[in-house]
Amino acid sequence: MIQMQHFLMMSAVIFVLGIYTVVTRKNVLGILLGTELVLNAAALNIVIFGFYGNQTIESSIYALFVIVLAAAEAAVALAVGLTLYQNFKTIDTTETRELKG
Amino acid sequence: MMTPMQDLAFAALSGIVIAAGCLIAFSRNLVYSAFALLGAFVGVAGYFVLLGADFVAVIQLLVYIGGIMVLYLFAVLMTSGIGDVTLTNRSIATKASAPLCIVLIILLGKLIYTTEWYVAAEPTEIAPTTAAIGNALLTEYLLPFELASVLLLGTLVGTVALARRGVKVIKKS
Amino acid sequence: MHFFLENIWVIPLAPLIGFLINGLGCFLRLPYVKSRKFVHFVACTAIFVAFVFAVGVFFDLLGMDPAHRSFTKTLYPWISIGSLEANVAFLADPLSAVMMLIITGVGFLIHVYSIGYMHEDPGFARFFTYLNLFCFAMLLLVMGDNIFMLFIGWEGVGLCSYLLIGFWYEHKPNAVAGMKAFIVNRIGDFAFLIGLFLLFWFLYQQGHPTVAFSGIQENVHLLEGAKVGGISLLALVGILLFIGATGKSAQIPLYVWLPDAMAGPTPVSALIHAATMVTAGIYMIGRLNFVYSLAPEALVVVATVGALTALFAATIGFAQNDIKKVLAYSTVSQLGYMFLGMGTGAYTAGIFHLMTHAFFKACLFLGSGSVILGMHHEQDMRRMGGLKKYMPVTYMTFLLATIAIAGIFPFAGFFSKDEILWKTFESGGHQYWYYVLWGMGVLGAMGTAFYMFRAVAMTFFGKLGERAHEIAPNEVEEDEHGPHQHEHHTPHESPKSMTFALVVLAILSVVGGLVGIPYALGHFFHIPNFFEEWLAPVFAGAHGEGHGAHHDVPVIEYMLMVFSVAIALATSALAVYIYTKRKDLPARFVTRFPRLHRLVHEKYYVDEIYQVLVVNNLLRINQLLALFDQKVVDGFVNFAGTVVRFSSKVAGFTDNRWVDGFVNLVGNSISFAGASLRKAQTGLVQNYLYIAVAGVIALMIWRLL
Amino acid sequence: MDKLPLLTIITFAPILGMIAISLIPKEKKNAIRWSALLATLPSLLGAVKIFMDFDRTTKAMQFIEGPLNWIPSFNIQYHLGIDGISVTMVILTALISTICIIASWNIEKQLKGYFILFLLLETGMMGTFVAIDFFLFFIFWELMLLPMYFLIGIWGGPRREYAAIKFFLYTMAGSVLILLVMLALYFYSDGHTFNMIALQDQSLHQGPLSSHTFRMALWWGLFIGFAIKVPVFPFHTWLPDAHVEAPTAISVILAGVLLKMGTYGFLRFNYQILPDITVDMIQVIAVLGVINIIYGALCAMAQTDFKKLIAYSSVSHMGFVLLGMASFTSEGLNGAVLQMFNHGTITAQLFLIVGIIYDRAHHRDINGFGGLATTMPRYAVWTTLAFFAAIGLPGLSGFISEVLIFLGSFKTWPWLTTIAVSSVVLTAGYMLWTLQRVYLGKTQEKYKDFPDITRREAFCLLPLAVIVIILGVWPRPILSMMEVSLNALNQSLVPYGAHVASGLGF
Amino acid sequence: MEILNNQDSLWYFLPESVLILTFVVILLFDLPENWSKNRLLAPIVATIGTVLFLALSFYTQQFPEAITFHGMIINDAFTDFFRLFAGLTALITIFLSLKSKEVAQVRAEYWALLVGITLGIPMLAASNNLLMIYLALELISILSYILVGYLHNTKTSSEAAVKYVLYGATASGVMIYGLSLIFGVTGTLNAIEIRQFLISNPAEQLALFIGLLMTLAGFGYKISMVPFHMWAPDVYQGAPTPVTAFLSVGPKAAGFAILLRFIYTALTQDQGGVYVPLKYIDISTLMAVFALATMTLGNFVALQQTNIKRFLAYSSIAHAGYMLMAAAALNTEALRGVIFYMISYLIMNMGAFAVAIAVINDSGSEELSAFKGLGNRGRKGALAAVAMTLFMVSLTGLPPTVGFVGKFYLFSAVIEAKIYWLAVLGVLNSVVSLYYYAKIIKYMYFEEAKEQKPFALTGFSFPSLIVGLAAATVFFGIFWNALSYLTEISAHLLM
Repeated sequence: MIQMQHFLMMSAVIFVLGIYTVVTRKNVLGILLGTELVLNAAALNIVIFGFYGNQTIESSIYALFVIVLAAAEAAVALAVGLTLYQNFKTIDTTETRELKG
Repeated sequence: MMTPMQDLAFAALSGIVIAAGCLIAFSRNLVYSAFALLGAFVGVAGYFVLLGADFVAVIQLLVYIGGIMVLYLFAVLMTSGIGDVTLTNRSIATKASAPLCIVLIILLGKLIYTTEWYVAAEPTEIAPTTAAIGNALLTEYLLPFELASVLLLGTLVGTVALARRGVKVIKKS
Repeated sequence: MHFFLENIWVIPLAPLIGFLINGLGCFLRLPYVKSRKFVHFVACTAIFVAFVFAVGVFFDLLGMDPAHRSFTKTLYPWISIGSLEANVAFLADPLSAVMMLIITGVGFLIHVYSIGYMHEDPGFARFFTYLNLFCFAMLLLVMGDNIFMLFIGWEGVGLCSYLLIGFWYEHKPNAVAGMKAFIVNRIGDFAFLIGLFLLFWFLYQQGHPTVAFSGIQENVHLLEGAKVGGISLLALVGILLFIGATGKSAQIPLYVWLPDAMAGPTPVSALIHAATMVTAGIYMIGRLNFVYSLAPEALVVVATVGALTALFAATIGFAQNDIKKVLAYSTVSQLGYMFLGMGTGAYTAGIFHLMTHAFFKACLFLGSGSVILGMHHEQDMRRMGGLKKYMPVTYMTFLLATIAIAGIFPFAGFFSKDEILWKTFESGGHQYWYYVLWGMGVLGAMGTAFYMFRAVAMTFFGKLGERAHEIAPNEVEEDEHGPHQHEHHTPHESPKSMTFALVVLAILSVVGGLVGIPYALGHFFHIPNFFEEWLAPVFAGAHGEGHGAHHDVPVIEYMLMVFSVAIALATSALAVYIYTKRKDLPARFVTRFPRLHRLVHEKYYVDEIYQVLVVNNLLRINQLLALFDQKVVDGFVNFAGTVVRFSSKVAGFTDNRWVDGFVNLVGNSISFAGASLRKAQTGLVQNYLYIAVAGVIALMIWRLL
Repeated sequence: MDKLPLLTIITFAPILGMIAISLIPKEKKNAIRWSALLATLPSLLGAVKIFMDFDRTTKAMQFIEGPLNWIPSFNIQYHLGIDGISVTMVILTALISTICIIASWNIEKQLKGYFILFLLLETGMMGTFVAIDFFLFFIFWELMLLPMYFLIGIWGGPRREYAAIKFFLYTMAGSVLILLVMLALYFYSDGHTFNMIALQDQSLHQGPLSSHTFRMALWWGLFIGFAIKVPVFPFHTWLPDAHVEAPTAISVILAGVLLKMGTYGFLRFNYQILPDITVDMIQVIAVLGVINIIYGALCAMAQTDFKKLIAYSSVSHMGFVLLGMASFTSEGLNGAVLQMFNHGTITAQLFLIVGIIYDRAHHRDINGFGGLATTMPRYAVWTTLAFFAAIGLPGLSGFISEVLIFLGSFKTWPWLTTIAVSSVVLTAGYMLWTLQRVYLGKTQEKYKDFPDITRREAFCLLPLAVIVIILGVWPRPILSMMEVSLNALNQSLVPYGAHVASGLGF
Repeated sequence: MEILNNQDSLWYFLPESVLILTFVVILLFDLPENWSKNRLLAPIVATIGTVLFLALSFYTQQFPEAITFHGMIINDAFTDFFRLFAGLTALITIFLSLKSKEVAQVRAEYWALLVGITLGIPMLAASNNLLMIYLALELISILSYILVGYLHNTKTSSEAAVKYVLYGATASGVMIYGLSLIFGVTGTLNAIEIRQFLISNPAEQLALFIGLLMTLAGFGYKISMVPFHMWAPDVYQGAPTPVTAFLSVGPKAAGFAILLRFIYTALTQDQGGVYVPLKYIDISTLMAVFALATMTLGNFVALQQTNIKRFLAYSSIAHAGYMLMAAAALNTEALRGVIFYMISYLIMNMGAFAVAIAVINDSGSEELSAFKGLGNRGRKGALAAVAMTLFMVSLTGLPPTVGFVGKFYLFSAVIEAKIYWLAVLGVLNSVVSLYYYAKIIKYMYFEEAKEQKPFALTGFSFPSLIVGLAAATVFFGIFWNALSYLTEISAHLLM
């Protein structure tokens, strides 16, 4: 029998994989993929809690907003990444490090 | 509350999600990672279905796969050059990050299995949610809904502004 | 009405006015100071007025009932805080009257003498300014009715002494000598203050906090038996105050400044370092006799130190060639006698010797000044000789004063010195230690007679410059003006203003002792001991004043008198003999005992010992502390930074961020922390996120623990 | 208004002058100088009036202004007044400020800014001494920092930046502690007040304020805050640097007025608001005082920089104040406050004197001088007077305060005082040694043409010297102003065991 | 307490509606070619809109406090204050943007985005629902990303934007993961209901604490709280200077608003002015640790900086640390304190940025050394230097400036809450901060300029703004009764 905890665990795995991606990838796009995983894990979590606990529609709505905002964020991120590429001719974060210290 | 069929589906979906997730996290080729994201989204969409959030699942497929994935692939190719075959996606600081993530997952596991979650007495009946969502968005969730529209409008304009000029610059150079 | 007593404030005021007129004139370069006549007229008049008033006070007192010869004139409250009440008030009693007379009288003579002596000096007006100031301070010292007034004068004379020793300040040793005098005196003051505080607070404890002499006299008996850490309070107070006196009055161990003080002009040596200032310590003990009388332990200390100094300084006198140095050590020695007298409780004798000493020592110093001037600023006795014929007046007065100091009957010195020795001997009856002291005193007296006549012989007898060959070529010739190029001039007698003073003082040296003819001699002629009777009210109750013994003169007193006169005569004659007839003897002595001679000649190396033990160590401590201040205290907070800086160097992190101005208090460590944290800001967003996640995880774990 | 708001006038008149000066074009240098002088005169005249009118028979606050509500929500009031503890400081501030304006006459660099900042500084100093409201006090206290920072940092010597920031950091570190204590006193006192007088009422100290540990913490906060200003060993290291680098007039202000704020703070806050802890901790003050005295004197002796020497002598002399305060005797306390005044006048002279020679020789190496008494005789006279005043020669003002302090503290701390009294030797040592090295001896060729002290320079020294002499022979006028207040303060400590501490303990 | 429905809530929403309208209207300007050529048109509209927003805020402030839009947001005095704050910040930013050469060539969307973020500030401050929190936060964030990267052909700008977006996306992801955990424990998205749930179910829940921590990651990222601060220096440096000024004040204030509202509303219980933390979440100590770490890091690293904007970024991190003390103190004084501090911070930080913009305009350099000798470069230079000195003094927290009063308030609150160690370390931190703020002063006065030309600060309005802010810094430092009144009425949370 699958229980709530199994779903949550899967969500946690996705979350952690996202975090891992975020903190290890050199490529801007690679990092972005990680953030998508993190956001998706969160959305999944909310739906899980909605299904097992709250049982109202608000969990679905919350998940919807998360998805939509993630999309918006992704769009902005990609646009910004593009300007980065135009300035640096690369999107490798280790080579775009003018700001530090 | 879950049928064996659903258990099976859960197992399959979990397999997909973990495989895709690992590919995203560990693959050295950016295109593989980008495509693996597709798998992860599909898997999560499947979870949504299992959890009775049918509308969310659909939106997940539409927005992510129809919108974001394509965007990603575009970006991958635009930033790397279409003819460029070495779309590397190397990692740094893996040695430091791996223990971090292992600790994190252990902590989350402990959390998940020790917390007394807010659980309803009766299992939820799986029913279509679309109508209810539409209703809620125009009543209780009107404000977030409207605010989201402002946000999306701003995003749209801003993204265009950034990208449009970017193209111009390219033309000049 | 006692006009002079009521207006006693005129006595210190007159020299003060003189000081102000000349001082402001000098400072503002007013035209009148260019006139030397005006300057010395002002200065001498000022001190003369004071003298006249002092005489007036004397007679006013004389007209009063002997038992109540004390008068206090309070001008205004000076410090009155809490239980401390110190007034600006003058006390006129027999003791202070004597002191006033000495100061104004001898002072006046020395003023007059200085007109001639300083005639050619560019600092003429300055000199008289200081001299007036000194008289003012000295008068305050002896006239104040409380310890604080005494202390003003005490320090004031120190200041003047400092200024006058360093009068020719362009020559560095003079300036250093002045400094030395002041600082050594301060060491004494340190003890003096502590003694004063002890006395004050213990009186406070008894309910009578006071600093006025009369108050202390009334209440001091309450402190009998009081103890501080097992020591009798009064003895402690007495000793501490006496340490103050050893500074001012140049006793062991603080006498070292006085010989150096001879760097000042000779009239200064006469006035300050012979007649008046250095006797302040004796005066102080006399003034506080009621304290000392209750503290026999303190008296023993005083007497012992006095006797030791008397002997010790006398021996140094043997080997000095500088005429002023000889007189200086002689002064130290004579002051020792006075303390010996005070220490045996024979206050009258001590004060008596103070007075006679003022006469003959002033005379001697002035005489030496006259010689120096006559010899064109030559102080080395080896270059002198045979001056008798060039400077007859000086010779005569010097000789008379020498006889007086040697204690030959019936000159002034005989009466006073013999009184002291007799009292000491007499005290031996109570405490055998005093016999030892008496022995030292006698030895010292012999020494005094010897070196004084040696000086007379070397200076006035024989031929001019007959010993010049004894001067080693490497000896630096210095006089009060600094390194001196020796030129041969014919010696000449000094001007009238100087000889006048000499003559008057010589006369006083001869007859001055007659006011205090001891009962043992006086009762044959029914001449009372005027001096003792005069001072009796002041020292009434002091246990050493044996009034009762008057009717029963022990035979031994006569024997001792004869004995001392005899040895004085003998040693004098010996000295004259050796230094006129057997001129080879001293040289043979030197070759025979070179080390001993060297030891004595170099004043037992006391200065050098002090230098090594005290001054050098102090300077070293200072340097260390200054270093400590720079390196440790200031660097304490930097310390962490320094350690960190070292480790950062190891880490290969040595860019000039460190040098870039972060040598501050919180500085290095903070900036290191900042720099490290800054290094964490790698510019990689992955790392930023890593840190964020790690932070969250760390807090989770913190929570779980 | 029936009465002239005297304290407000003396405090804020410099601000008016500041505004006036800022309107004068910077080319008109003399106009700026005279306006600055003019701006300090109201304070000076006010101080004279205070001196005349001050009621010497009461310990209560006088010339009270306010309380006007300033920030009602925090019960912060504009409330001025002076009593015997502060009145001498007000007079000193007014006097020293005026003198320093004159002493600054030869400043050429950015004259306008200099005087603007200077006047701001004066307001800060004055306000610190006249404020009754703790918050107001703190504002004035902090107000001084910035002008001082600039005055050292712009017009100072070669290492001015270092010295300025060091001063700034140290003092601010102290003042933030004071701020915290102020807040704690406010919040935990019954009735939430910043009024210093009200806070003295121990019955208002409730809640945590009645806990001994907490009071101890507050006491230490105040103590360290003020100790940095005094400066008490080991917080003193800013002082030599600041003094050495600051321009003459600023050194004078620094030594003459600013240092006193620390000891004033002790008396006003530690002693009056937390008397029980003060009695408990009195050993600390006494021991630190003695360390200051001896340590400062020894360090002074080791210096070759004339100004640094004077700076360390300040450390030593401020130690006297601490020792006197720790005495719990009327003599000691009065001596301490008198010493604050006297140190102000005497050290001001010393710094002016150093400034005079620095203006001519452009260095301050003691060993590099010699024989100045010959070329500059009048200057040497001034110096001698000031030096002997610092040595504590009887007849000059320094003696009175020193002897009162020693006398007073001897009762309570015989051994410590004995150690401290040895400073009479050390002080004489370094002072006279300096005098000898700089002024006496042979004149050096390069100093032959130095002009003697000018009229302006002498004019700065004159009032100070006159005060030093007058107070030396007649200290009554100043002592009488402080006596009643300080005796009352001393009495107020008795219930907390001050009388036990001040026995003749051997 | 009434929960209003959408229709009744609309009146409360009037000011924000105006902003939305302005936002849309400005976007339209980009369409006709001749309109977009007029550079001043869009900012003027933005200004008018913002002023109208402020005016209407005063109007709606009359209404009784209420929970509106079915419990989505709360219209209380606290919200009113942040409307005021956002409006003022926006106005100053618009002004600075007009004066800064960096953003001289912007098009209409720049102003629209500014207005959009301004809209987000009161929305975030008012949010009562976890969804609203996320949404408002994202509204601010996403629009900020675009503004940061607005200088598309500048390397640093695009790099900053990329870092910002990556960091922001991840942080908000972590935050909603955390929020979801809270949702999972309490079963509700409404902050007030969360508190009610926690009061009635006082069992310890690990998920609650971890959820809270993750939520704090999102809030903390917005206010640049250590260890979620690391994006800030890079982004502040790379962004156009007026945007940096705006980000360091407006969105940060919004972050504080929601942090405080969330903590006070959901995690504490009001007991007469003292907010007692609920259950096992020792939120006070946690926030105290965060506060201390934040101020210490900000101060320590600021010592090392050579870039003006980066310098001010670290300074703003340090100030976030001070303000976080209010989240640790948990009493009404703390709310007042943080509100006062925000006002003072608005004045002094905007002032500092204004001078920085003037200096950057003049020298073209963002290095701190551009300040050297500013005090001696003509009248305008002296003016700017005096003003900057006042701002620095105020940022240090010395009287008689408004910054001191702000610190006074905050430390009052901490003392009142008896967290003495934090108070002591806090004040010592401000001593450290003195060192680097004084460095600017040192540069301006104690050092020589590279070239002694008069400082280029032309026109009337820009100097007036600087003088105005400087005057406000001093004026409110001495007479802060008005502000005191404002803080008192604003420090009220409807819960």
